[in-house]
Amino acid sequence: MTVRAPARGPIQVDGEVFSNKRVGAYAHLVLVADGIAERTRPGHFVALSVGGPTSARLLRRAFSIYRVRPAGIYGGTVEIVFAATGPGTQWLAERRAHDPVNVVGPLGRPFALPKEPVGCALVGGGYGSAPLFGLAARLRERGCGVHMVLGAATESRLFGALEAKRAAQSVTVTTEDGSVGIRGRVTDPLPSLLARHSIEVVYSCGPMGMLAAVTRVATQHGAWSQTAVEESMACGIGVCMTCVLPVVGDDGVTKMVRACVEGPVFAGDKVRWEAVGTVPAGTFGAPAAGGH
Amino acid sequence: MTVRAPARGPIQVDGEVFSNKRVGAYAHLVLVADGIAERTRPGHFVALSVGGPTSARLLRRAFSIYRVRPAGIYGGTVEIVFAATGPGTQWLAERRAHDPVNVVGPLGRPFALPKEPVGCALVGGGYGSAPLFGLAARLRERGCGVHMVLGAATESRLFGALEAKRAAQSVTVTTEDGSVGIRGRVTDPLPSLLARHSIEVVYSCGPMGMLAAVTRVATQHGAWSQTAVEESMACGIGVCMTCVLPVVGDDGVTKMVRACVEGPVFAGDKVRWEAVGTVPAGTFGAPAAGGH
Amino acid sequence: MSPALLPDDVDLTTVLADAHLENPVMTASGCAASGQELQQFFDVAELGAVVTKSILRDPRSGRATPRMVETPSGMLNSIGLQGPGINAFLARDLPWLLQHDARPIVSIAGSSLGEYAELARRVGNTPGVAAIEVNISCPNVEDRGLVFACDPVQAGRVLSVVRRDTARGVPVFAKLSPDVTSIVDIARSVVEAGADGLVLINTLLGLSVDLATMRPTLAGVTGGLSGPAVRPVAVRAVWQVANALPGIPLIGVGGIRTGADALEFLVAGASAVQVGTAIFNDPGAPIRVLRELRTELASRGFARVSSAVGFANRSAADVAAAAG
Amino acid sequence: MSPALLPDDVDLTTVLADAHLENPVMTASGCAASGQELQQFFDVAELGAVVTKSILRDPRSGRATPRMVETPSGMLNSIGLQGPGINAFLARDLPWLLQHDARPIVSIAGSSLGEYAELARRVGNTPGVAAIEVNISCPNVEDRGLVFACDPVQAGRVLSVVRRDTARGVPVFAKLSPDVTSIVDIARSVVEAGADGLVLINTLLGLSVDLATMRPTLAGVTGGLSGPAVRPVAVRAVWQVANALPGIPLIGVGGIRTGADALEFLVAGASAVQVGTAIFNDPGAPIRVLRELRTELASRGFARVSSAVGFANRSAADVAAAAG
Ligand SMILES: Cc1cc2nc3c(=O)[nH]c(=O)nc-3n(C[C@H](O)[C@H](O)[C@H](O)COP(=O)(O)OP(=O)(O)OC[C@H]3O[C@@H](n4cnc5c(N)ncnc54)[C@H](O)[C@@H]3O)c2cc1C
Ligand SMILES: Cc1cc2nc3c(=O)[nH]c(=O)nc-3n(C[C@H](O)[C@H](O)[C@H](O)COP(=O)(O)OP(=O)(O)OC[C@H]3O[C@@H](n4cnc5c(N)ncnc54)[C@H](O)[C@@H]3O)c2cc1C
Ligand SMILES: Cc1cc2nc3c(=O)[nH]c(=O)nc-3n(C[C@H](O)[C@H](O)[C@H](O)COP(=O)(O)O)c2cc1C
Ligand SMILES: Cc1cc2nc3c(=O)[nH]c(=O)nc-3n(C[C@H](O)[C@H](O)[C@H](O)COP(=O)(O)O)c2cc1C
Ligand code: FES
Ligand code: FES
Repeated sequence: MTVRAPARGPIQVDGEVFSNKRVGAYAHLVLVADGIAERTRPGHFVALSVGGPTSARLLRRAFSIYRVRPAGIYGGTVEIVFAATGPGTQWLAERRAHDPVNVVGPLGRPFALPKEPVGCALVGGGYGSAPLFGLAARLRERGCGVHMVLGAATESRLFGALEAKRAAQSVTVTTEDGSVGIRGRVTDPLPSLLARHSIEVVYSCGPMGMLAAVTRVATQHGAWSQTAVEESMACGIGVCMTCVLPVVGDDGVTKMVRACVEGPVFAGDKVRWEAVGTVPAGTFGAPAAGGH
Repeated sequence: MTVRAPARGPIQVDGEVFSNKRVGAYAHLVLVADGIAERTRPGHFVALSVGGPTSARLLRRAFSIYRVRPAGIYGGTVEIVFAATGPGTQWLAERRAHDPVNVVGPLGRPFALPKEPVGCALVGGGYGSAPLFGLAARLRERGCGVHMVLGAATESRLFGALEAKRAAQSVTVTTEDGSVGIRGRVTDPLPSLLARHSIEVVYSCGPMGMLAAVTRVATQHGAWSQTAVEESMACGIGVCMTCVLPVVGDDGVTKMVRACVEGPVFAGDKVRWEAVGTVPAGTFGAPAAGGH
Repeated sequence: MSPALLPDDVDLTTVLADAHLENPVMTASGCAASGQELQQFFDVAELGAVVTKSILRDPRSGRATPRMVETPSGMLNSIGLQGPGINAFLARDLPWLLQHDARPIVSIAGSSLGEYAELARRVGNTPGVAAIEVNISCPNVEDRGLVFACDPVQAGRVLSVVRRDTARGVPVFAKLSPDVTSIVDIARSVVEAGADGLVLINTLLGLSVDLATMRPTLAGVTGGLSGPAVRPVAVRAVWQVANALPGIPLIGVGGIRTGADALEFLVAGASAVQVGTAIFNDPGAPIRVLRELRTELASRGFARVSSAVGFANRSAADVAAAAG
Repeated sequence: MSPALLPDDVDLTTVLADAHLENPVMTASGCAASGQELQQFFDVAELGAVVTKSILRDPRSGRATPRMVETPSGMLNSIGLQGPGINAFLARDLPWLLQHDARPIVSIAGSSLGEYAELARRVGNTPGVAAIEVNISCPNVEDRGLVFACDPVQAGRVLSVVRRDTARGVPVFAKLSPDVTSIVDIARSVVEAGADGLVLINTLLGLSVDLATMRPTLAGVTGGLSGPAVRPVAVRAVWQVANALPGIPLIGVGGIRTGADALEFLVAGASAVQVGTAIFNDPGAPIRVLRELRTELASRGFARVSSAVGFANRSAADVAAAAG
């Protein structure tokens, strides 16, 4: 069943696996899912249902969009890169060509793009690199400098290091075990990189701790930061209120905002990173002392 | 995971699909499942888990064993024939070669075989013919006369009519819509067949109504009847008490007995067919009037 | 039952006290926000009603995260009724629903009788509100934090103030919790207190431990269990209450995912149904359930929803009468 | 938690009042008959205990069929306690268990205090019985058929007669129903009445309508919901009772399918667990759960079961203390 919607919002499509390959520790899944590509901008995500008709796993799994291809001779495709960690992602990893997978997307707010052709750093941790390639292409179209920093615990968890060479003017790789690139974390080479290339915007996608650290470096350097967060989501479309995190609004007030529709991309300096997982005092609607 | 057990009882085996083909309205599934064949006798059934690791369908599905092949160059196989009616059987119908299917079996009590080389009628309704072919082979080994009567609503639901020609001395086919064979039910040609071939044992497998009717004809004729019933089963191994039906014991007392371990094959004249789905008055342990 | 009909020939209208709805399928409170987001997937005006997330008097931040955990065929949630409060709701969300021709059923929740009364006065007198749903699964700050829904007397008090302060002609439905020894006792009490109908059921109290942290997975420790896992409990609640209080309109909710599930609730005694957690699996679920329900009714020869309502209870009574 | 251990280094013994068990994994009542059938798949002597199907004084035919219906991640059953009665049980089933070196926990059920007392006298004084589990989810014929488990006073009475008539040294466990407003109240009452421990939980009351017949699917109309679907409710019950009644041995049951599920119950406060419906999916489930539990404990550095019991409650208290 395919539900169509106005040209800009998300749609629901009965997709079909085109290919599913292992890439290091990850799976690279290409789905034929008409209509998604045309609506996608870098930073959007899709939500896939898992387990088929007999599934006990009702909630969709969210994945950043790695690449899209609009319908041509073949149907339009959407690609994701994921780690098979739990039952849903394991099920996805076992799908073969022509297996059905229902897709809802594109979802969320994409990365904001600079109006001027400024220097940009794109920082990805693990599979968090995936959405940065589409972003890199868009930025280059606008004449921005594109510098990628890709990090992971170890080589097999690094995604896209080769592709990055084509996508970016410079590529820096870090691994925590030193199996490839610089031994350490993405934030280690970042300060000198920001200075060297006069970076004005730092984009990042990866674990929450990394996003917080990258934001700190960017802010110290005086750059904007755009972070794509990963919060546990039940609906992905804004109706359930499970995916919230404390974000400071333009009015200076902290609100619990939905990562799925007001994110997943947030200005890094607006996220109360230290308070994620809590409702910090003073949050809009927070309980008074002794209250609910 | 494979749990081994003493040589005669059921075992649990991680099976694998060898082939899965459509035959008329049914699916014919061949599973590689070592150890089942050696233990199987005609009338036994297997219980298959459905839906894979993310399944919301916890209960196994029971299927009569159609054929088995002991381990040789390839692993031992077990074959079933089934109608894809609900979610579990639909899932099974979609399995392809090499897909895993967990098997518990062989389960239940097989058909009792006559000690003497007497004339036997084997009556199958729909997929209920499946377990009769193994039985036919065993009976012929013992020098029994084998006469098959296969019936169904319509041709596509008739199973094994061709194979029956090799398996039996005579084959009679009935369909309710007359699309092939005699228009009518298996009980229509049965009385004359029983007389013609001096049948002493009537085996039957199919819908409950058919089993009741076949038993009636057999009893009138003075033949023994052996019926394989199909009761809704949660466990298939005798521990849950869901699969009961009222059966008269040797002591003349009706008891609610488990179809999965005390059946599925019962002497037809011992089953209280008219009372299936109830606890008839006088049943062992039945509530006194006004009781529980 | 009569022979099959064409789906389009089925009269889907349903009557819930003074509310006459085009069809019996609604969203469940808290699973559809206030309708805007679902409008991207289908036209919410096509539903029998849109039940809003429970509205509180004051803005509320809700609980810390994690707020949800997936469970077999269901999920636990502990949102903590995050919302902007009644002012923002009346200023922004309700007008949106009315502009889009949706029938809004406004769910209200409070932590004292006074709050419920205030919400009833404000919501229950705003034109366009099709009905009020009273979520009583909230702790009563005036009574040691005991949940209103768990005590027939307290539950009755809430319904009597809400009914008192809501305009005539706007039905008031009480939404009951299944976490009680006798849901029939609670149902009877709120109906005597003035509830015009009942919504059955809210979530079941559950808990999950995260083996990675060795702590309860939810920041709120316990949470509400919903989804297909709870459907048999919800159908049982509808069945019991339909038998105990014939004639009281019931709205069934809990694990509805398909038109067949919806029909199960109708024949068990519900005059309407709500779709909740299934929306997270399929954002088009409410409208799909409606379409499938129409087909299910037609194929069984039900010319109208009202013929199906309570059919299983009636046929059960027939069987009992024939046997007795 | 300490660094990982080897699975074989984990001390699996667990103490439930006067019952010292080799390990904390049992079968759930009614899901393993009296052990014989499972012996085909694994040696029941390797389990901590085998809990028998609830035994009644007199033989009972049970209800008509259908007795079960599959539901999402669970099932409903309405067996009606079919069984041969206490005489046949003591003559045949109990000796079999003892001959096979199994530790039998005998579940008893009755419809009056007198029946419970008689069963306690007979079972509770038979050598080899490791403990008695009292199934109180039965209608009380002397009190308008109200279920004992739903009323703290009646539930307490049952436990006091059973404790009175059972030999010292044989622990008596009360098995509670989740279908109550406050399971803690029932727990407190049966513990005051003499229960040495609690089994949490029995099935939830549910109903399914068969859309083919338009009648309740089960001949018994309502049935008990079990399986992974109910696990969050069971874990919640264990958590609540463990916090309210520290020191009372708890046995967790409801939807356990894996060693991780079993560990979830232990860290929520249970000293042992039972595997029920999962057996229908996998006849080897109890022994597999035991093996997996051993690995789960080892990988988390739990050197003994007792270190894991209630760990999530303790760490929750630590978190609260650190925060407060
Ligand atoms: C916006 C967004 C983008 C993401 N992009 C990617 C990606 O590109 N590649 C990738 O491998 N993963 C990505 N994730 C994480 C991915 O959604 C989870 O790994 C996946 O849902 C886990 O499902 P499971 O069945 O394997 O695990 P389970 O643990 O069984 O999942 C249970 C539930 O928890 C949720 N959940 C579990 N882990 C996470 C997590 N890390 N983040 C959010 N929800 C979680 C699941 O969605 C599900 O509802 C993204 C998450 C979000 C929110
Ligand atoms: C001893 C025995 C032998 C059988 N042999 C065959 C066979 O050779 N070929 C074949 O096609 N079918 C056979 N059946 C019936 C088969 O088990 C059911 O068709 C199947 O379980 C339906 O599963 P489902 O998921 O498609 O349907 P669902 O309706 O989703 O099943 C739900 C539950 O009801 C049970 N159930 C549903 N229909 C039946 C039924 N007719 N009999 C028993 N349980 C049922 C299922 O096992 C499951 O637990 C046999 C049944 C038994 C008891
Ligand atoms: C995330 C979530 C939020 C909910 N919020 C509310 C709420 O605000 N008010 C309310 O009455 N019920 C609330 N519910 C309960 C649902 O309305 C419904 O009663 C319950 O989930 C069972 O239905 P379902 O299985 O279709 O979801 C919520 C349920 C979920 C899953
Ligand atoms: C078929 C069946 C029969 C049961 N019979 C009994 C019983 O006789 N006595 C009892 O105390 N509990 C009985 N139960 C309840 C289980 O012991 C257990 O408490 C419940 O099923 C939850 O655990 P599970 O999800 O692991 O099955 C039965 C459950 C099932 C499914
Ligand atoms: S995931 Fe539901 S609101 Fe964000
Ligand atoms: S199916 Fe469980 S006893 Fe027969």
